[in-house]
Amino acid sequence: MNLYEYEAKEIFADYGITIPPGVRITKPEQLAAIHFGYPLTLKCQVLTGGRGKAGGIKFGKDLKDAQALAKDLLQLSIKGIKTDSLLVEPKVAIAKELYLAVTLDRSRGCPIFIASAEGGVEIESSGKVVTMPIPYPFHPYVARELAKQLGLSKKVLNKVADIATKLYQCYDEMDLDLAEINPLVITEGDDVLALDGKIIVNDDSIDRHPEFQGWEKDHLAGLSDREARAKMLGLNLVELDGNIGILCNGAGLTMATMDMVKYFGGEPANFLDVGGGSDKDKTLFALDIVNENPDVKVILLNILGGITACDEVAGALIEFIKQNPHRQMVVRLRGNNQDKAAQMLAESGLKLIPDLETAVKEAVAKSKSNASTKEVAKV
Amino acid sequence: MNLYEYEAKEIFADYGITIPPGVRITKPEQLAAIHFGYPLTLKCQVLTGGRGKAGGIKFGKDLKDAQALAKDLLQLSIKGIKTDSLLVEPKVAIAKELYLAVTLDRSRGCPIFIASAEGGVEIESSGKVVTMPIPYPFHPYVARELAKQLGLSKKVLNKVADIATKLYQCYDEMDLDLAEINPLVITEGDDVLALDGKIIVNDDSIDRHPEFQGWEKDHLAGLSDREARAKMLGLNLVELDGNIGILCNGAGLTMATMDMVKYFGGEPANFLDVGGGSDKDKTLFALDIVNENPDVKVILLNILGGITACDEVAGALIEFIKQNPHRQMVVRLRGNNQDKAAQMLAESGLKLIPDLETAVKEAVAKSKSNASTKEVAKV
Amino acid sequence: MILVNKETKVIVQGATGKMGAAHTKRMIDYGTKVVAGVTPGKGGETIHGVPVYDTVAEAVRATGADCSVSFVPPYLALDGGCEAIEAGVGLVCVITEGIPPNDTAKLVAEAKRKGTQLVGPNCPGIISPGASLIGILPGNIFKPGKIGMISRSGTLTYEIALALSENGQGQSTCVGIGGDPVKGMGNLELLSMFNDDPGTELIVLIGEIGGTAEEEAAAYIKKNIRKPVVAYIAGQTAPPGKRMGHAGAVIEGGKGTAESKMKAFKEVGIEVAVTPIEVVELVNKASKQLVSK
Amino acid sequence: MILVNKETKVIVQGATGKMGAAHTKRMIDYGTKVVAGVTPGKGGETIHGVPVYDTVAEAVRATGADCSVSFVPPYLALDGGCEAIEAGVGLVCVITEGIPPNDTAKLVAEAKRKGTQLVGPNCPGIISPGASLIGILPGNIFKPGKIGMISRSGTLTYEIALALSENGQGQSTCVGIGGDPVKGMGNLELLSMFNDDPGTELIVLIGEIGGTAEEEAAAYIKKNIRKPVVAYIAGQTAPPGKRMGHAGAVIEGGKGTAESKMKAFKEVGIEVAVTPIEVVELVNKASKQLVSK
Repeated sequence: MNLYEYEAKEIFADYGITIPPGVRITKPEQLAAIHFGYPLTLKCQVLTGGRGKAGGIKFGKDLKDAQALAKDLLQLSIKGIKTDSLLVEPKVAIAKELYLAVTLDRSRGCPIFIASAEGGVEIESSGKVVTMPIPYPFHPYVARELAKQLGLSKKVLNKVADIATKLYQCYDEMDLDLAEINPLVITEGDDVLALDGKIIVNDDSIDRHPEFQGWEKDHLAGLSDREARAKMLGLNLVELDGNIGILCNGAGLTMATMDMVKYFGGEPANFLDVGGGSDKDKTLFALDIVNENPDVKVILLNILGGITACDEVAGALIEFIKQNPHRQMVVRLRGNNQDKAAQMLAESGLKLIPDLETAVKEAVAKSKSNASTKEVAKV
Repeated sequence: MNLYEYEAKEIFADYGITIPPGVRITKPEQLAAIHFGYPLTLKCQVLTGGRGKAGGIKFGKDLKDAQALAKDLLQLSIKGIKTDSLLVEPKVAIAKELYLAVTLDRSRGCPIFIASAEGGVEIESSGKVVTMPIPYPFHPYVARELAKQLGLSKKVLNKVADIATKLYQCYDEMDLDLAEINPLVITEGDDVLALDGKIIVNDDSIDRHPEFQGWEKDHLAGLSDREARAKMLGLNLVELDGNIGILCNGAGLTMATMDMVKYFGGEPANFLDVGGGSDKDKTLFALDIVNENPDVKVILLNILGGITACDEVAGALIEFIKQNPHRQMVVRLRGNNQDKAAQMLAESGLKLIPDLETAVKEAVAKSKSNASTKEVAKV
Repeated sequence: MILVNKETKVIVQGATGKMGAAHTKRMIDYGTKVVAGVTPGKGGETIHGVPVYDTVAEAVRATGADCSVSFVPPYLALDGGCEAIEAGVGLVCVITEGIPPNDTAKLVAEAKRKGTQLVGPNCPGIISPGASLIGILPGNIFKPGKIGMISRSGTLTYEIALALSENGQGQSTCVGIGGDPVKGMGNLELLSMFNDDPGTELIVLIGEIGGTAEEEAAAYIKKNIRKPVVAYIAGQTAPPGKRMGHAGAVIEGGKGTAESKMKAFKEVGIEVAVTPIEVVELVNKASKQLVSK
Repeated sequence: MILVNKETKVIVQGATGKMGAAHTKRMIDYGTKVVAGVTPGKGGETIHGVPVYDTVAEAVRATGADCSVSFVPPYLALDGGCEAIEAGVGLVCVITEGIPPNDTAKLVAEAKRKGTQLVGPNCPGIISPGASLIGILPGNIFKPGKIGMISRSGTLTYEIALALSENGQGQSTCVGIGGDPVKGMGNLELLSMFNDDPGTELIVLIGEIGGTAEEEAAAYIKKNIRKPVVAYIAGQTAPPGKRMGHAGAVIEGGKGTAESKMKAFKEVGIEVAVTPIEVVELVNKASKQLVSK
């Protein structure tokens, strides 16, 4: 779950990381009540990157100017995502910009600090990135060694190390995927503060954080309406541009099925893993949500019932086809209670194809046929 | 720093450990506003053990009875320590009593759980004590293994393990020397709650706990007035029954000096370590506080100046003797700038004895002489 | 075979939960030596004839178990894993999905410290066909043989194993290493074990998008592995920046694409199947070459 | 000698603080190879001619130091100790007094994990007279010789060492193990090292009230130590339940009395001095017996 900048900064402040004073506004008129002096920084609060390049940050030189800018910014969409609100801050006199983040290092299997003595948008491409694995248990010396390797010294070394320590504590206690400060600013007075902040909360950890309960629905930017609804129900739907709707059990098998569709000349419309022990209701919901996509010409269902019972899946399918008799379907079911499932499906006019490759090829063929979506897919 | 039961319980509750509902009162009239039903438990809040045996816990069968008991209890002193207030709780229906504590294991060099399936006053003498070292980092399975070894099972096992986990977290985060629940009560409904609680905060850790700032002066029970004043100034004074006041640098040397006094027939009046790099003011304060003890006939000052400069100690001594010209003194000074110190002392009429045994023997002799304390101790 | 065999004595952590109980039965039915279940507060009960203990330490003392398979709920899994490690079982296999990755990182650190073999989390388990099944894999799909399998996926593994089994290509051991970004044993450790295992002739490595584990495996194979390896990578059509089911299956900052992984394998001469079915063909080809040597 | 010798390269953590700076000078004057100071934020400065670094890792990389002595303030000492351990110095000696005991317990755990020798905290340090002085002991009191000393106390050690030195009984190494209840190396490890040290003929063990370390030492000596041991216990007149200066010097629940410790030593045939001065007599006696053997 991505948080807005203003939310990330509030959390940072709770951990003792210095942030600039700031007020969040949703209307230009609110600016009149803010007395930071001018110029004022106005920043779009939007759950995507590339805000600066897209003109989402402006500096107002007086109240009138700021209000005009705010009016525009509040209507700005960045990468198709609407601005939620503006964060208003005084303009900071910057001596130096750093990059500082904590995230998970997959290869090392532990959290790491990522830092650079050059703050900026494209940190990945900077040649000056320093990484530092964070041992468990953590002690603050790791953060000092990081600050040292950034080439810092004197008071600034200690201040940056202190912030890095707090950033890790925040990352660990709040169960984050990413805690990022970019830029971390050193002012002309050698103060160090987080000028911009990004937090991604780990999705699997939200349930153990009472403070994040109910947040998900307000933080779904970047997802289509169907993806968002699937996510709220615990299903992982990723939509693509194709016309073959895909439902499988297991993430790897779903990806492999998509890949085969593509390999045999078709275009997958989505990734949707219905999971292992998913019940009838969940399977039905999954079928419905794929069915809703107007681009989908045919639905390819691929279930390898290792543990999952094929007859249970067949039950959901029969219910679905009752409600959607014209939907073109290709059903590949294999494994547990496969014969029983085949019999059930046959009764409701659906063919069961045990071989994966055959099923994929048939789905591709149907996606290219001129038969309308409304045509009954009976054999 | 020992905490009162009601303070310990508040902290336990903050950690999610169940405690009985309770109200602290300082006047019997306050009982009328308490609606727990009767009988009511009335417990003296006093910073010493043995409260039960001393009659510090009573059960009031109705308001009138409770008020009469409260009046008596509020005037009770236990082991010479005055009752601060009463903790009033409903009487709990007890099915079983346990003992549960976290403290430091010196031999193993780590915290340990100490627990017993028999709660009670004399836990040390019970044969059923279970101890369990607590590894770093801690994980809750240690608490389950403890509960298992206590012979618990079913829901109660999980509830006690959960409380043990929370008790350790409290011990660790609050920097305690001891976190003790005695008894930990299992009710007839299989609820588990802390019926009595004891917390000793580690003295060296208080400064990093804002929540305990300023608490020390209200938690000095068991110390004499002079001991308490010394403690507030960071000096470790322990008073005894003898008449030879002792001031040394270093805890081991102070103890050894006391031991020698006793060995050569004298009686030490106190332990007082003035520390290593103690300055003139601190040394003067130390001399003054020993001097205030009316039992003291002679003060034995023993400083081995490894790092400490003897001339600086001599400076404090000269100042002291100016203000207290009649105080009998034996001064052993050895080490850094010893000759300079000897010269300074000679000028103010004090003899410097470099040999420890000689000095101790002289102090013992003076403590037994009929010379009054007021006699000038000039050679 | 590696990791588990007929003698492996297994504890099931979370054995009395719905999933734990169902798979305890399946494991027993397969022939796995399930010697104990562990569920705090359920000590003294039995589950499918197996005694349940309150703690892993107690279960190990009573049974001498050397392996634990964990169905403990996500937020308790770090604790349960540490309990098993501390109790001295040499192999801990965590099936649980949805463990916070920072918990997993801590579990991995503790396992390394004690030298415990950790497999998973978010994995289907381990099977040495005909000898021992640890976890939730469907035993009937696998057949004894000489192919070692390493996979980040569950059902995709079954798909490929099924195709192999039906084509007479049995397996020595199949290890589901799990779909999370941080995990216990990875490709390198298992490649090394299969390389040393006399019962394994050929290794099938099933990767997917996300991370650089396959690229690292390719380099490792070139340097260290003398047995033929056939690879397959799922997620060739996955868009960047989207998590594809598995927490670890996401292309981030242009890294972790199927293309990059397939290229890495091909560059060191490893055959890469384009579809799961093609794995069988490539295995057949490699087997023939082995025979002809 | 044990632990430190002429070649020991020492880092001073907290070298720019008042106490750290003063003792850095004393150590250098004594001849100790002080190669670096460490104070975060003071890197690039020098203290008494010694370069100061921001981190221990950097100091170790630059100087190859193998020992760190720490004057870091109490609440930062755990962090500083872990830093030194992680940086790979084999010996960490913590002088700092007033460290929360739970911090010390964590430091001890980390030291054990990495196999680092930890001395202290709340200790005067280590001296191998004539070779190396680590910490705050007054060097001029000690003389080279063949007595190994282990002590929980500072000035009491100086008192006894002074008496020994004046009586011609020099020391191989004196180790102040510290006055805290939880500490790094204890009697047993050091007894074992002195037992194996060809430069040590006789061991003086200075204990005090609190805990059971002396009782454990007595049993250990009986079983393992073949060199004569002379013991002294401070606190014979200490009342129960009162902390006597050192955090560890307290008789709790009737345990840790001087009487119990003296009895334990006597029961295994170890000579126990009643006054610090008597230590010299007992050492003289034991030395004569050694010569006559």
